[in-house]
Amino acid sequence: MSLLFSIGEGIRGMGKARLAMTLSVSSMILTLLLLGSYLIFALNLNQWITDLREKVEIEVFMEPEARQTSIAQVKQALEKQPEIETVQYVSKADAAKRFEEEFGQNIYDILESNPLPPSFIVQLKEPYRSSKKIMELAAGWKNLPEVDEVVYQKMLLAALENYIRWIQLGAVAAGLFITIISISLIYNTIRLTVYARKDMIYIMRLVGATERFIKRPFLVEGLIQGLIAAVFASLIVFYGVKIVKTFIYPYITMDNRIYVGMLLFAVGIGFVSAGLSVRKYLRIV
Amino acid sequence: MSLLFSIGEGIRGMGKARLAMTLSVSSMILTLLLLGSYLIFALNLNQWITDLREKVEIEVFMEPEARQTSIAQVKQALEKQPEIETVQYVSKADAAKRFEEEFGQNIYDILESNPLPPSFIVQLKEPYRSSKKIMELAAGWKNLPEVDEVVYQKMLLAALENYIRWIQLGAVAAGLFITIISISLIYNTIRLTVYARKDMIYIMRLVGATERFIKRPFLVEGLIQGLIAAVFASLIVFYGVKIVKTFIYPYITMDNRIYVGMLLFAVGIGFVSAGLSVRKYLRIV
Amino acid sequence: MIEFYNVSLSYNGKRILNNITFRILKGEFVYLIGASGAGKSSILRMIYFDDFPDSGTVIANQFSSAKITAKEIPYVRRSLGVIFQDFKLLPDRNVFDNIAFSMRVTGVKPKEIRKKVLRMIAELGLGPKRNHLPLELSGGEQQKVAIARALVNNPFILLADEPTGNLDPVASMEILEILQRINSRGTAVLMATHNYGLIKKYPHRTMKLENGELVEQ
Amino acid sequence: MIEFYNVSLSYNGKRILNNITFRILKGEFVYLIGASGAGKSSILRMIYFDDFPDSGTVIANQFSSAKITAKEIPYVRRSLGVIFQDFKLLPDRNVFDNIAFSMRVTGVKPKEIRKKVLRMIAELGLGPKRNHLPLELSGGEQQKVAIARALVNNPFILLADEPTGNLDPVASMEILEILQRINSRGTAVLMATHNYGLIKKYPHRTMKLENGELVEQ
Ligand SMILES: Nc1ncnc2c1ncn2[C@@H]1O[C@H](COP(=O)(O)OP(=O)(O)OP(=O)(O)O)[C@@H](O)[C@H]1O
Ligand SMILES: Nc1ncnc2c1ncn2[C@@H]1O[C@H](COP(=O)(O)OP(=O)(O)OP(=O)(O)O)[C@@H](O)[C@H]1O
Ligand SMILES: [Mg+2]
Ligand SMILES: [Mg+2]
Repeated sequence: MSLLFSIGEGIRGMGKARLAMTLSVSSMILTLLLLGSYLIFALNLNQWITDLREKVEIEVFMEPEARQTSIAQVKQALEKQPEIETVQYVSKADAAKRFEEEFGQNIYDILESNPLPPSFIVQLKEPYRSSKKIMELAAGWKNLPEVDEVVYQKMLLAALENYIRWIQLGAVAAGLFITIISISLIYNTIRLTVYARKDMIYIMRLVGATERFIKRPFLVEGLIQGLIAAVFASLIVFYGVKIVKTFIYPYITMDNRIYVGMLLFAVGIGFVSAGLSVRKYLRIV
Repeated sequence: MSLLFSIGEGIRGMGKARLAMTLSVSSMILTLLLLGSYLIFALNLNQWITDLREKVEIEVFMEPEARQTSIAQVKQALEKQPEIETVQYVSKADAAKRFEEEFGQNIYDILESNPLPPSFIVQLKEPYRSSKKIMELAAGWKNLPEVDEVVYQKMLLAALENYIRWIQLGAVAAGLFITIISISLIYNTIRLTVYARKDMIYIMRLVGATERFIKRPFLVEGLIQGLIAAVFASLIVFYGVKIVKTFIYPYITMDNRIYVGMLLFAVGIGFVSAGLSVRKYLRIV
Repeated sequence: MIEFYNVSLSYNGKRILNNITFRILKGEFVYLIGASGAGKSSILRMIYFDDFPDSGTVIANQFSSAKITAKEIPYVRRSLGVIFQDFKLLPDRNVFDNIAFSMRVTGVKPKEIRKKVLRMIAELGLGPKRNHLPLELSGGEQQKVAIARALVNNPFILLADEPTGNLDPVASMEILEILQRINSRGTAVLMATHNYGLIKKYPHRTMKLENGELVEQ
Repeated sequence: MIEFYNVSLSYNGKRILNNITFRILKGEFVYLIGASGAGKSSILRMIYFDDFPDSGTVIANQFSSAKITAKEIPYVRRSLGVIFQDFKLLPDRNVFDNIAFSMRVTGVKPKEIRKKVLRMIAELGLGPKRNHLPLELSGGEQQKVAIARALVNNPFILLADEPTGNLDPVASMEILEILQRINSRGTAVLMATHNYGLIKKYPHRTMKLENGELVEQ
C-alpha cells in the first residue's frame, strides 16, 4: 500500500513538473537513440565482418598432370575435414579461363597444350577462418597425393585480421564511450529535474517525512521516465530500421535484444540517477 | 556599461546556481566530446578512403613481343597525360615473376620462352580515380602503338565506389543525427537550468525589469557555458588524440578546425538555447 | 493617479470583485481593509498589471488596463513601489543587491545606486544584515528588505500589501512613520492591512472590501 | 516536554542567543515575543531540530539535541506541529493534499486522513479553496493552510511562528480560540508573535527575547 502510494506520488510529481519531465524524458530518448543506433551499427558491422571473412579462400593446387584418382582422393580428404564449409573443384579448363581473365590472353593462342594445374577452392567454417588455423591445415594438405602447393591470400587475410582487430577495438571503445556519455547525460538531466524541486524536498523533511518516504516517489519517477523514454526510443528505432531497410539498405540486421537492452538500460539508469540525485538533498544538517 | 553589467550578472548568476551550471556545462562537454569524436572519425574515414583509392591501378598490356620503341612511345604518351600520378613499367621478366606468385609455377619450367606481355601500371591523380574517367582514358590508350589491352579492377573499383558511397552516406547521416541530438540535448539542459530559476525571472519582471534586461545575463551565461564547455572538451580531445596517437593508432589525422568548430557550435547553441529558454518565462500575462 | 471604473474580477468563475469604482489622488494615503480573501491583494495586482480585470478599467499612472502593451508594463512598474505580501525577494542576492535591483533595472548609475541603497538600509536598521541572503534573515528582516526595495526608487505611488505582518509594534510604527514621511513628500500610498491599531494611530481614508464590494469608511 | 539548558546560538560568529534556559511543561501555553531578529524563529527551529545549539542542550519530546540521530529526526517532527512563519506549503499540491501530507507521512489510512483533513478544512473555513494550489490562495488563506497542517496530526506540542501575521483581527481571534481549545486538551503551545493585542486578550505565560537573553514577563 505504501508502495502503491509512492507510485501514485511519483506519477503525480511528474504531472506537476510536466515541463521538466518532458525535457528530461526527451533527453533520455535522444540518448537512447544514440545508444540504439550504435548497437545497430555494431551489430551490422559484425555481420559485415562475418560476410567478409566468408570470402577468405584456400586454393589447393594439384600437379599440372595429376591423375584423376589423386584428384578424387584429395577431394574426399578435403570434404571429410570438419573445418571445411565448401570445396569447389577448378579443372584445367577452368584455370585456362581464369588465365585469360587475368592476363588478357587465351592460353591456347600461346601454347598448344594447357600447362595450368587443376585446383580446389576451399572455404572454411566461420570459427576456423584465421591465419593460424589455415597455416596448420595447409601444412597437412600439402602431403596429400600429387598436391603441389596450398595457396591462400596470406596478405589479404593478415590485413583483414589486422583491420578487423582495429575496427573491433574501435567499435568497443566507441561503445564504452557512448555508454559512459549516455549514463552521464541521463544522470545530469535527472539531477537537474530533482534540483528544481530541492525546496520541496526540504519542506517534506520539515514535516516529518523519512528519507525513504521522500525518495521513493522520485525512484518511481526515474523508473517511469526510463520506461517512457525506452518505449519512445524503441518505436523510433523500429520505424527507423524499417525505413532504412525499405528505402536505403535492405541488408540491415536487427536484433530484438537491442530493444530489451535499451529498456533495461533506461529504467536502470533512471532509477539509480533519481536515487543518487535525491540523496544529496536528504542529508540532514 | 549596461552590457558590462549583463556580463557581470551572467557570471554572478552562474556562481549562485553553481550546481546547475556544473551539471549543464558537464553535459555540454559530454555532448561536445561526442560531436568531436564523430568529426575526428569522419576526418580519418575520409583519409582512409583517400588512401584506399590510391590503390586503384590501371594496367596497360602491350603485345607480348612489342618493340622497345613502341614501349618507349607508350611510356612517353602516358607520362604526358595530366591525369596521371605515376607510371610503372612491368617488363616480361617482371610478369614472369608475377606468374610464379600467382600460379605457384615457374613459367620457364613449363615453356622455354616467356609468352607473358610487358605492361605499365598506371596510377591516377586523386580527382580522376573514378570508373567513368578510367573508362574514358582506357579507350584512348587502347589506340596507342602495340597496346594489346587496358585492364583495371573494374569490379573492385565499382565495389569500392559503391561502398564508399554507402559509407559516406552513412557518415553524413550519422553526422546529422549526432548534430541534431547534440543540439537538442544542450537545449534541454540549458532549458532545465533556466526552469529552475523561473520564479526569479517572475520576480524580476514584477520589479520592472524589461525583457532585455532579464534576458541578457542568461544569454551571457549561455555563451560562457558554451565557452567553458568547448575549452574543456578541446583539452580532452587534444590529449585524447595524443594518447591514441602514441599508444594505439599512430596514423590518426587531426585538424585544428575541429576545435574551432566545437567552440563555435557550443557558444552558438549555448547562446540560442538560453535565449529561447528565457523567452518562455518572459511572456507577460 | 489610480482609478478603478466598474472593475470586476473572477477566478475560476468565482467573482472576487464586483463592479468596483474608486480613485486615489496624487499624494493621498489610503488604507485597504477586508477579511482574508476579500480581494485586497487582487486589487493591488491589477494596479501593477500582473492581473487584468474581467470587465471595467484600471488606470495607473496614465496607463489603462485596456490599452497597455507588454512593452509598457515594465515602465509602469518602475514608477510604482510595491511591497509584496510574500516579499518576493530574489533568493540568490543579498540584502544590498535585492534593494539595488529595482534601481539597476532603471539604469541608474552605480554610484547613485550605492548611495541611495545604503541610506535606505541604514534607515530600516538593516545595516548589519547588508550581505545576508534572504534565507539568512528573520521574517521581519525580510519584510524590511521588501519595504526598502519598494521605497528606494522614490515611486509616485506606493502599494503596500500587509507591510507590517511580520514586524513587532515598534518596528511597525517606524515603518508607518516612514510611509507618512514619503507620503508628505507627494507619494500616494495604498496600504492593505489587518492592523487596525495602526489605522487608529495614523488615521487616513479607509476603504473596506466586503463581499466583493468596496465600502468607504 | 521542551527544555533548553544554557543554549547559545551564533550565525557567522554573531551570537543570537546567549545561554538561554527554560522549560515548557505538558499542556502549557507560552508566548514568545521580541523584536524582529531577536531569535524567536531560531528557538523554534532548534526545537524541531532544523538547527542545533552551539553550546547547551535542547530537549524536545525526550529527544536531546546532543544525541538525536538523523534517522530519529523525522519521528520527532511528526510529534510536533509547526506553523512556519513563511508557511512552507508544497507549491505543487492543493490545499487538501498539503494538509494531508503531514498525515500521509505517518502512514495513517487514507480514509482516516480524508475524514480528519476535511474536518480541519471546514473548521478553518477553507472549504471552497480545497482544490486551490498555494499560489491561488490569498496570504491569509495560505496561513490558514499552514495552521491546518500543523494541527491535523493532533501534535503533543504546537510551535506557532507568527501564525496570525496575515490574518484579519476576526480570523486571528478564531485561530487563538482554536489554539486555546487544543491546548485545553493537553497540547502544549509555544507561539511566537508580535500581536500584543492577542496576548492581552488571551493572557498566558510570556517569554521575551532581548539582546539574546530570555526574560519571563
Ligand atoms: N490565481 C488564483 N486562482 C484562483 N483563485 C485565486 C487566485 N488568486 C487569488 N484567488 C482567490 O481570490 C480571493 C482574493 O484573494 P486576495 O489575495 O486578493 O485576497 P486578500 O484580500 O489579499 O486576502 P489576504 O488578506 O488573506 O491576503 C481569494 O479567495 C483567493 O483564494
Ligand atoms: N542562516 C542564517 N545565517 C545568518 N544569520 C541568520 C541565519 N538565520 C537567522 N539569522 C539571523 O539570526 C537572527 C535571528 O533570526 P530569527 O529568524 O530567529 O528572528 P525572529 O526573532 O524570528 O525575528 P522575526 O520576528 O523578524 O521573525 C536574525 O538577525 C537573522 O538575521
Ligand atoms: Mg493579500
Ligand atoms: Mg521569525
